[in-house]
Amino acid sequence: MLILDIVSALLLIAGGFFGLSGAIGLFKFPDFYTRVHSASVTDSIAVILIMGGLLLQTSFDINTAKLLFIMLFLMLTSPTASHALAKSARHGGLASMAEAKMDEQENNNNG
Amino acid sequence: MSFVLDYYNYWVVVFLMMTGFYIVISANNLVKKIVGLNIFQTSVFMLYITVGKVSGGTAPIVTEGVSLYSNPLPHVLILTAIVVGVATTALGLSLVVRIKRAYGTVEENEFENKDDAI
Amino acid sequence: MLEQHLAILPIILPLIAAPIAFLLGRSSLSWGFSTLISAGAFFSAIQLLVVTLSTGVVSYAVGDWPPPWGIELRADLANAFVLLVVSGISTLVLLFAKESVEKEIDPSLHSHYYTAHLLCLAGLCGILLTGDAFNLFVFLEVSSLSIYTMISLSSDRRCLTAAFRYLIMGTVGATFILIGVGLLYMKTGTLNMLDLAGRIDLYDSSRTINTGLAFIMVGVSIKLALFPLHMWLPAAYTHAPSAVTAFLAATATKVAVYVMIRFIFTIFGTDHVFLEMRMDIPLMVFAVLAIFKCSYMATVQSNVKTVLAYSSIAQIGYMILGVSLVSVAGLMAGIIHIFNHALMKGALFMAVGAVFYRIGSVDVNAFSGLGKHMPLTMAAFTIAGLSIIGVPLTVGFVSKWYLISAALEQNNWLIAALVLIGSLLAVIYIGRILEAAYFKKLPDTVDPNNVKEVSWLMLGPMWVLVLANIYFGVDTSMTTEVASKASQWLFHHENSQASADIINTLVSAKEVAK
Amino acid sequence: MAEFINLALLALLALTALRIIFLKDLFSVVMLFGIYSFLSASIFLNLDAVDVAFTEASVGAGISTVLMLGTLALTGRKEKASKHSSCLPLVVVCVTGAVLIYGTLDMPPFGDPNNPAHQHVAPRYIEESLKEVGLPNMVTSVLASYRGFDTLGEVVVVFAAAIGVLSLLGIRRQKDELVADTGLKEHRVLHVIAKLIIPLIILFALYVQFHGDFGPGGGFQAGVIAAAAFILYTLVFGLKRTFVVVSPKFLAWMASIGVLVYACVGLFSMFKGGQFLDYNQLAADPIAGQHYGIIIIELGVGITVFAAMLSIFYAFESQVERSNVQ
Repeated sequence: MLILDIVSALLLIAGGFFGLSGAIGLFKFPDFYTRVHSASVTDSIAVILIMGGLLLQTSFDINTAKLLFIMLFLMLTSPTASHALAKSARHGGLASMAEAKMDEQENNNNG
Repeated sequence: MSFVLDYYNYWVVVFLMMTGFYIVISANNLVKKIVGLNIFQTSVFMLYITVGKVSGGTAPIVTEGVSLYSNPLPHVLILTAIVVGVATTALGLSLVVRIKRAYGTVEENEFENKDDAI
Repeated sequence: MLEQHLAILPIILPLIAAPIAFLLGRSSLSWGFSTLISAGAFFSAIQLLVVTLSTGVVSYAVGDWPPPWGIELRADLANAFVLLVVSGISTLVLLFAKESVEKEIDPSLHSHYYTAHLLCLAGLCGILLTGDAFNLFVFLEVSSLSIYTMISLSSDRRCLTAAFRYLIMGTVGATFILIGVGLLYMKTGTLNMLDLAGRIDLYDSSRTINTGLAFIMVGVSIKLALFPLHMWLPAAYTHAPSAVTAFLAATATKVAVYVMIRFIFTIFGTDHVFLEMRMDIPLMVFAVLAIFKCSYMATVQSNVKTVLAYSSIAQIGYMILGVSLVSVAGLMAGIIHIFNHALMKGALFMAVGAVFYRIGSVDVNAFSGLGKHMPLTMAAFTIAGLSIIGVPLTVGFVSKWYLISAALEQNNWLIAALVLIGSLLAVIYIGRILEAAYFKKLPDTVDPNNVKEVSWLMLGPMWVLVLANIYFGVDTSMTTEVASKASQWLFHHENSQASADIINTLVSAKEVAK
Repeated sequence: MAEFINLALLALLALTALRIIFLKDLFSVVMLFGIYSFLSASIFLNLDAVDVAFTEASVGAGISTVLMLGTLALTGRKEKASKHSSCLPLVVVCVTGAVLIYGTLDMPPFGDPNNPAHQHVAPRYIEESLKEVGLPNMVTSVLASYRGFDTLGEVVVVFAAAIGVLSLLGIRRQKDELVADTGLKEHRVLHVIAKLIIPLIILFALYVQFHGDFGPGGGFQAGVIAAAAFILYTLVFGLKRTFVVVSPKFLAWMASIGVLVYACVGLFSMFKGGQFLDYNQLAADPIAGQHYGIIIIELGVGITVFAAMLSIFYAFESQVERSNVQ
């Protein structure tokens, strides 16, 4: 049991770390697309780690199944949400920072 | 110290209520007023739920081996109140949409006629 | 079989009918149906009043769960009396509404209007009959939401901002009531009004209870448009469709006044509210301010609906003044005025609605010359207007008479004088309209052939109210009997009886525990 | 431990609320409100109010936020600076807050089992409801049976709101060619995932509906979750295709019928000789009667909430599509 607890704690800590790094990235990154990228770190790896940690805390009953379902659901939806976000931004004509810079340079060259 | 521990929850809830209330009466934008109203109400719900908590109790669902439950009555009341709140929000927002269509603005200080102001 | 369910019928009849009226869809069908249902509620209200006159209290435990665990409906004289007014006015307004609504509301929304009206009626009846503080909040929201809907049905765009303002203020008021009820629950552990009453007595000087009282009073004051918190009312009454204004002016604020009376007298008890918290002083000050400020405002408005709206706030001032006198006579004057004011304002707003139906405007100038062209409507307006002023042989006189005599009973000459001066202001604002109607000529822009009397479907309900204005002004035995019994009941019986009961059970419970 | 979580959540709530006051970007305001709502749901969970947390998360954070975003799409996302001073509101708020703080000084301490609220009415619900109503979830017992009349009123409030929104906004059908492309419509990944998920959401709604007697959940939450499935469908496939699946007319019928189902249970018990909403009359065995009653009224609640919420969403969404066209 002890080993399970330790593994679970490690998983939770790692999950927390990735969640935090995703959040910091969300603050620090320069443009929309890089931010979506960092937010999706929280969505994917952090969720898997935290859920894994929680799974080990259960006594492998109905709650385990519920957690597995939640995990499956999150793994389906959160990448889709990130994808839809990025695609709508693209569709709406939002330029990434690199593109914005290139445009600016072109303008400067032309001007 | 125990005085603070006994009451800090109420104080924070009061603070939250007043923040929501302040948004309601000071916001210029009608949508923001509705947001403020929601915050105000949600904080009141928190007051009720705080009342219902029993230290060491569990959720009020009969479980074997548990004898101390939190008080279910505030939970029931707040379930009702949440739904009432969302109903009000929906109606308020649809009024905002219509106001925007009729007046072209949802800012309180932009209604030309003073009688029309909110 | 229905007798045993008398206390719940006025609530569930319109409540069940509302979705059906919505499904009926067609305008005339849902009109006929909702009028029928409203009449049914009215008859059960009459029955209920008769029963309460003989037995005192009718208690109904919903779901057969004994109070305080289940929700109790409790009809006594006070609420049965107000219930009679509300359901009666609702029926008359619905009769009146058919043509008025056809003119003012988009045809596709007629069934929405009748549904909202029924929901509002159900909510108001629920507020009146319930004996549970939280249930009161729920029904308050039922009625409020349908009122916002009804106000915003008008085709004038200003109804939207009026409804929005009312929605914000009304919801803040309801949330204040919710906070107050929560604080009471925290301290007493119960929501049943009677049970609350007994348990509040045990904690008379608790700060939590006093704060709860303060919040409930402020919340209810917003709902009943007591003077500084009345800002929502003029716009809402002015821009709502005529039938809606007639219904609201005669019922919604009256029900809120009832709620205040119920909280003061049944739940908190007069000793607590008036002797300890001195609530009578702010109430009296605000009531007097309401009478003067809003009567004055009424004299300078050009829109007749706004004039009457301000007059409504002033009249609410009279009711609260009666309550704040802290005597059986004062409370009785307040309760009588709830009934009488509903009769006058209902008739007045119906007359204004009839004018709008014909002329398409409710400006004071639009009334010019109508005395000749719409004689019956203007006669109704005149009689109801005289009643507002308080001319003898009308109900308005009865209200003022009892109010002044209640003030004089306490040797409070100042209040008596203020009431009289307030009536003079009423003379001015009603007089302006009557002057336009009888002493001015129809403007040239209006074709005299188009201005004729409205149909009997509109005149009928209006004249029923006008005749009621005169009948209850001449023969006051019924109203005064009910109101005096109700106020005595509120003042003495319920409090002492209930708290004694509860304390006995508490004591015995403690003994058992030992 | 629970106290620390509570404290942290409360601090986050306070930060969120304060931030909302000063933000002028309404989109962020609405998003922060969603966060506020989720945080308060976590607090409710932490304070043992599982049903309330569930409702707040689905109704408060879910539906309210969606409706607010829909409104913003129509009204613009910037709040303009106001000229009038913020002095008076501040004074009003401070006075109100001071009165409340004054009131708290006399309150029963937080969490003490000897508080009057836990001593008077509630014990019967806790001790007897399993015997009297037969459900392990006390919240459902109280909600549906002891205080069933409140719940009826609540369903009627939802119905009233639907009537109000429908009369204000109405639901307009768009002509084919007029429907604007939001960029999501021909989106392969979204289509596939949405088709995969929507049945699961509806399944979950049914689970919540019928499992509410034993665990957290019930008609309100189930109705909202089912509505969320169709909201997702609308967002991905457009309003027109959703109307084919669930037409607005049908929803209007459903909203009314849900209320009627609830009320008719009450009427039926009256005809059986009991009081209104006395479920004991519904079957020979009172406990069985309570069971039937609660299942039926929860169904009525679920139907009305689902239909009302979805119609309200339809009304907003059809406005948005209309304004996209113009």
